[in-house]
Amino acid sequence: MRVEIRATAFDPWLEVAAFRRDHLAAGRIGASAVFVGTMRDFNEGDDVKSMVLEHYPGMTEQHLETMTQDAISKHHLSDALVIHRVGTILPADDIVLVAAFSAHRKEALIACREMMETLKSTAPFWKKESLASGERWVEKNTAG
Amino acid sequence: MRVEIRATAFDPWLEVAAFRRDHLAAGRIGASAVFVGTMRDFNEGDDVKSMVLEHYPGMTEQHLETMTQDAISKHHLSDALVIHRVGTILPADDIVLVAAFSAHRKEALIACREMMETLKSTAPFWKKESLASGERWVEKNTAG
Amino acid sequence: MSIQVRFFASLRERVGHTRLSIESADIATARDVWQAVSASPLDEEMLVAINKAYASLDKAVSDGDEVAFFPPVTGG
Amino acid sequence: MSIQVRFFASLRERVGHTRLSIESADIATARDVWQAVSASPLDEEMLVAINKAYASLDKAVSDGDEVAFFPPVTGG
Repeated sequence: MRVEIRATAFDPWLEVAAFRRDHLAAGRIGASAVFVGTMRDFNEGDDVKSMVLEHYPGMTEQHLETMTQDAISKHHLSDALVIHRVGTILPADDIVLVAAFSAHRKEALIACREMMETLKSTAPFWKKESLASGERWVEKNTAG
Repeated sequence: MRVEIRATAFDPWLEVAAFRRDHLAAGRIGASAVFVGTMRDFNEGDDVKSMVLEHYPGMTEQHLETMTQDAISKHHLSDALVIHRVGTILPADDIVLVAAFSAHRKEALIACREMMETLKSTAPFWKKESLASGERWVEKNTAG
Repeated sequence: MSIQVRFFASLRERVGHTRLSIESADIATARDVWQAVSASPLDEEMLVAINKAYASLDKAVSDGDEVAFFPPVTGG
Repeated sequence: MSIQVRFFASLRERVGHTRLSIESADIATARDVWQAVSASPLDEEMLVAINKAYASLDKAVSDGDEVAFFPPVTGG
């Protein structure tokens, strides 16, 4: 299991490739389900120039680690990887990566989606957007 | 939309990165949902040494293209990518990549899973495994 | 009527042919095509495609059609 | 009783503090902590964590605890 909070840009596809190579025994996994969330240059009808992502150091990591460990146990995953950006983020930057690895496809697909929903609804992160007209806090995440 | 049948090994993570870079407008997509199916070195309790994947040239491509186009329309995806190996495959080789891209996460996650289920249950591919004891056709895919 | 017949995977091995070409005036449906190439009935779970699209055994075939028979698919 | 209080995101801006340290004998629950730092009631949708784990407003706090208040989360 790996959970990481990043203050700098990352390439989610390189991360997944490296994680599979370094942490998963070749030939043992049949399924990799990956979700990547990326910053859009629009939200709720407005152009967004940049964003600041705040978190609760200590609580956020602990929360994501428990979530990931629970998903591995519940779905009998081979392993799982979560990376989340914080700090100043620009449009087209990747914000979050959730990857689940298992022998069969069902478990990885369900776990990946469940982890994303848990992360969106409960992980302590907050977004503040910069628009042409000023700044605004994102009020609430949409349902998945 | 891109659908490809490959007779040689491919790196699914490089393919996704290249597709996003070349086919998707930066800042317009918020969600990438990706599934990768990989050859295991075991199946139904037996060690598998290699596998041959047969397809129906013409029908398989057409089937995958219709499936992908339908998913894009139904789920309002920004775009989608499907790559599938054929020919001789070794354990740890990636067999299939299905990727769905959308503005919001729900659509990409649902479309990726639906495309995988459609592909597994209806796309004309057949697997023949090589075991220590000889060859066998895989009889049926498991439900997703 | 001239029909191109194709077989895939385990069914190809069992029939012993990859392709056959049949000529007959007595063929109306995909089921007739199967009966023209095999003495045994087609297993229930086998699949049929006419001109590279899934079809039922009772679907009508036309002169020049390609009719394929194959087992349940196992890709992905 | 000594409590470390933290605020995040829009609530941090509204309260005007990132951290506060309070000392009081009259504090039993997280709700008491909020009342010790603000005159207005805590909005219903606001969230509470005690020692970096989610808790209800009525959960008891102990000497030395860290109590955090923040709005609905918007990560991912």
